[in-house]
Amino acid sequence: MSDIQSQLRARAAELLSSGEVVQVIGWMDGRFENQTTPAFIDRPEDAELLVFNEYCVNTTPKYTLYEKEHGKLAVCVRGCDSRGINRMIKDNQILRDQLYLIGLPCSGVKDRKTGELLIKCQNCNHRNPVVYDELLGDAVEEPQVNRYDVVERFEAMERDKRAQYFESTFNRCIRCYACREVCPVCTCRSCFVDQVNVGWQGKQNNLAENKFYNLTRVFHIGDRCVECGECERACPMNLPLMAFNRKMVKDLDDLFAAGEAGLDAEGTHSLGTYDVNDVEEFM
Amino acid sequence: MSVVEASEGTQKATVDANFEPTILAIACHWCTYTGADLAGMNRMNYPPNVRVLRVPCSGRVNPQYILTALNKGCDGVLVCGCHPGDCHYVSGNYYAKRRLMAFKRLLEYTGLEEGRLLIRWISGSEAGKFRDTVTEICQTVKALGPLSTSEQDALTAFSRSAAGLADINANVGAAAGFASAPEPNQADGAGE
Amino acid sequence: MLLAKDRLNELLDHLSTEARVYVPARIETQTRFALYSDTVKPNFKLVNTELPPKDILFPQTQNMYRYGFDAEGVPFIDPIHDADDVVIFGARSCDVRSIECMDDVFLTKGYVDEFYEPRRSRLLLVAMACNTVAESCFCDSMSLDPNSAPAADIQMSEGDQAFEVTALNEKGEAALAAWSSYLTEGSIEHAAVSCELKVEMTGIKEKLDHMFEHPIWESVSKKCLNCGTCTFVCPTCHCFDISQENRMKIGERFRSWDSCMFSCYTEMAGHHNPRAEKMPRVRQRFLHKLCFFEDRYGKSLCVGCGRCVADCPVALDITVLIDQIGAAELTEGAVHDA
Amino acid sequence: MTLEIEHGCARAKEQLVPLACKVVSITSQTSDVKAYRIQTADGQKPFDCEPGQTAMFSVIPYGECMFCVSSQGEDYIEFTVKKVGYVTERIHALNVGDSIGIRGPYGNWFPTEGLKGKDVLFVGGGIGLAPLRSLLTYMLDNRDDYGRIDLVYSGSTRDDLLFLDEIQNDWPKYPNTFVNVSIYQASDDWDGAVGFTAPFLESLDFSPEGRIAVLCGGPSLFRTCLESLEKIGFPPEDIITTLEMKMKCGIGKCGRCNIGSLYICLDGPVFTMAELADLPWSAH
Repeated sequence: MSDIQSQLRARAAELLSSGEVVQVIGWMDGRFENQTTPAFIDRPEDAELLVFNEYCVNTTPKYTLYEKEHGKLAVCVRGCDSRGINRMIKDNQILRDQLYLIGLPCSGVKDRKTGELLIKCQNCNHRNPVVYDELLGDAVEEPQVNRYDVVERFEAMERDKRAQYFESTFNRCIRCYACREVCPVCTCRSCFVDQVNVGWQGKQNNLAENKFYNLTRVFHIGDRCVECGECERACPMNLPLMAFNRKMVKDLDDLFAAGEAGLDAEGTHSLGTYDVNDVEEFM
Repeated sequence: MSVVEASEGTQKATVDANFEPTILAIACHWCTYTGADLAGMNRMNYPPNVRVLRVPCSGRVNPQYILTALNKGCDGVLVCGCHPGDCHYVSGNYYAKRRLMAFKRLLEYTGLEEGRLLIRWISGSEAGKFRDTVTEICQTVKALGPLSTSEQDALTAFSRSAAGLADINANVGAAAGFASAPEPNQADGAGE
Repeated sequence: MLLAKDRLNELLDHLSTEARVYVPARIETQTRFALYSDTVKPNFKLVNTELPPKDILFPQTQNMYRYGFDAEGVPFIDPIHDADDVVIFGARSCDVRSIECMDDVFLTKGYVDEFYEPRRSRLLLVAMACNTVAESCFCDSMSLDPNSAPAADIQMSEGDQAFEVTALNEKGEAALAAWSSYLTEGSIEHAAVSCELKVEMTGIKEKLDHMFEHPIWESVSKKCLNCGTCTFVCPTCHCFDISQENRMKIGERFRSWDSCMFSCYTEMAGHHNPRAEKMPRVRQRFLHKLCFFEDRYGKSLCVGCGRCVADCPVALDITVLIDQIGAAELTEGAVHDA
Repeated sequence: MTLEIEHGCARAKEQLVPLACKVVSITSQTSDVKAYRIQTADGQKPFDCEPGQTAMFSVIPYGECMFCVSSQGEDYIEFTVKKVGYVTERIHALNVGDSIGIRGPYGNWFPTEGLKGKDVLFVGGGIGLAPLRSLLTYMLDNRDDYGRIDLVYSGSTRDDLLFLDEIQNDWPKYPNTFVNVSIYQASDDWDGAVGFTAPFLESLDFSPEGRIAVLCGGPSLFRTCLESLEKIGFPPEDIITTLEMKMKCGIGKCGRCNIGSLYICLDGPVFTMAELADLPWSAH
């Protein structure tokens, strides 16, 4: 990986000094050992700060939304990031030609404290970027995983126990909205949560409101979720958010053959369309 | 965070025989609402627990309506619209179908009992089906009992005890934006 | 005085009969101050809990009053005062200091908050000296001592077999007198700890006074997501919103934690928002922590607990920021008196 | 001569829980501004307050809004409310006799003592007259204590001018009291001055000597008139203004009206421009 890192630094410096891009979005070291933090490099000499290692936990796509006003951006993308970028292009959040995508094959990211592969990476089946302008290093082998493992375990539970488990999950939510803010799919200009006077979402933190927030969030992104798992990683309360997202993804795939989101930048999403031959269960 | 950590299931209190559920029926204006009207004109009897909320189209039913109803005092929700192919707006109910199929699964996955959310296509001429559907969801929910009280906050409990259930029942249709509800009267089910 | 470790639960059982006792504990994936019970036992290995104890005095959602119309149509407004005797057992020095900060906010400047004060006055605050520190702890840089918390009622420190218990004020003495059957004479040697993470705070406040329009805010705010994690896990963040919920003819007005990171926090009628962008919000938070609060109440609002450092999803680290401020140059044009 | 403005005044009887009150009269000022007189449920004045102080108006099921008490009488207080958002829309839907909640008074007030014997120039536009009016009516009630009073007031059209009848017919009757009103665009129903507030103010040629300016208006009016006043020669310590921020608690605790080390609700809203110059704040 250190090989890729030096290539990345060199390319970032070239892109910046040639003026092709105004900024490179990647990662740099944080204060603690094995900690990284998002980096915004706008001077060629700062390209040395860029790092790429197995502790780059943050995803990059969401930042393009804020930084695109400055000009063309170079963005480091792994599999999950690239799917997020595709999804944002599809959602008309950003244009493909505003971006220069530096593809980085990834072999999974680790938790800096435990050294274990992050949960989001254990269930990953797209380690190589699906879209890029150039790929640094060689593509890695895509693992065969059962992404729906967690969902299936929950589905196999008795309803009472599952209800209790999720009730406790919602109870622990502090509604900091980190899951919303990191999500490349959560791009509404005015989120229902912020429409205070419309009154969708009450400000109180209780089971009913927390459930309302979480289920609305899941349902709103479920058909477009790129399964990057960043919401779950960002959650300061460590709630199993992907257990909800994946449930939506799984159901939509089972019912409408929705497939995986963000593999390309064309087409529509499964709840934004219909087919007269859809399964019928409400007769 | 593992699945097995979830502790033992709750002891479900035995359902009170006098429990009267509150059901929100969201009905599409063009078919189901007309069907409900017809049921009224035909003097069909159906349980008075249901409050009808008229929407232009089942495609207009925001899943948040269902969540809000369940959060704020309803024990069950019925969503009805035109049969596929009959939508006044051509395709609204096709969208609704996809959406509600996924949403129902999500709700039940997170713990809602099967039967508390019912979705049916009922046309303007199917007065009998409307009556049967309303009766069905009322019976199911009555058997299930009140929606677990922990899911409703103290204010609902207070408002029920303070204002009295009868008062709430008499007013629920007119309040909280549930306007244009037909009188939940046993004798003539619906009427404008 | 000493409290033998094997008598700890007896003492807590006894206390629980008279008051609500909160202890640091792990609740599934979360560590927080939780109500002591048969299933919730104190865990002092948690250096500091992920969630601070502030919600005991200042709940995330606090109902203030109920209003509405009674059966005769007469309007009523009934305040809800629901304070109980509460013991916070095992607060760290940072959490004790955070309660001092909250006291400044809620009890001074002319108004004694009618919902905070009853809870505060019925609180017995038992501090626990730290035996170890977490990597993100930096309280001793913020002029705190992880080994003692002078503002608590009782100071405890942990030995191998027992806790040493010392009353720090009259309330603490009265409490220890009541606990006497659980205590024995003696003392233990507490090995003082200090934080590994150090930041240099000298001159930071004075520098920040002139850094309101410094370009540093633009660059530090880039990675911020504007989620509310830092403010909600912060033991001293005390901003709140007032809102209401209605059912039929009655309703409840409550206050709930709010975050200066959210755009709707300052949005006024007509959509005018003085802090509509990410940068002014980030600047407001850090200036309030490190500068404004000190101007107003004479102490820093950052207590060095390190919770925001540990929990920020993008590692926007206040200690790094302090270092950057220390290194920043006050260039011409970037200077604005704060 | 420096004006002493008190800051950090804690006078509210009701901190967070409002007093049950009722609307006793509503007068429509313009198409989107109405004035509300409020009494307690048993017909008393809710509280006594100084000119410039604010209070929280609580439309019971919908929310609370902070307003300046625009005037007061023996047994009522009056608010002037412009329909701009969610809660003010609900306020405009109120009828006489409706129950509401009031808590206050909050914040500091105009320096009624410090202004004694001085000439005062009021500059305002549109709804900005509401807080000015509280001070102006107070000064008119105690006319002998103060020097010359001038009002420079503007609105977009004739229909946007508040209390026009009072301004044109009542106030000039007081001794040594002058009003100057302009509208932004000429129209058939207006025979007075036409022009934006700032140039209109400059054209009137006020001397800053022995005079205090009191300024209140929307962001653009505020910025331009402030420049004009400075151009005329008013030093910042002789310009008084009243600030606005989103407020929730009113008692300096909830945090959102924080500017520097101050809370507008508790330490303000009345400041001199000299005091504001020290704050990390820009006239947005």
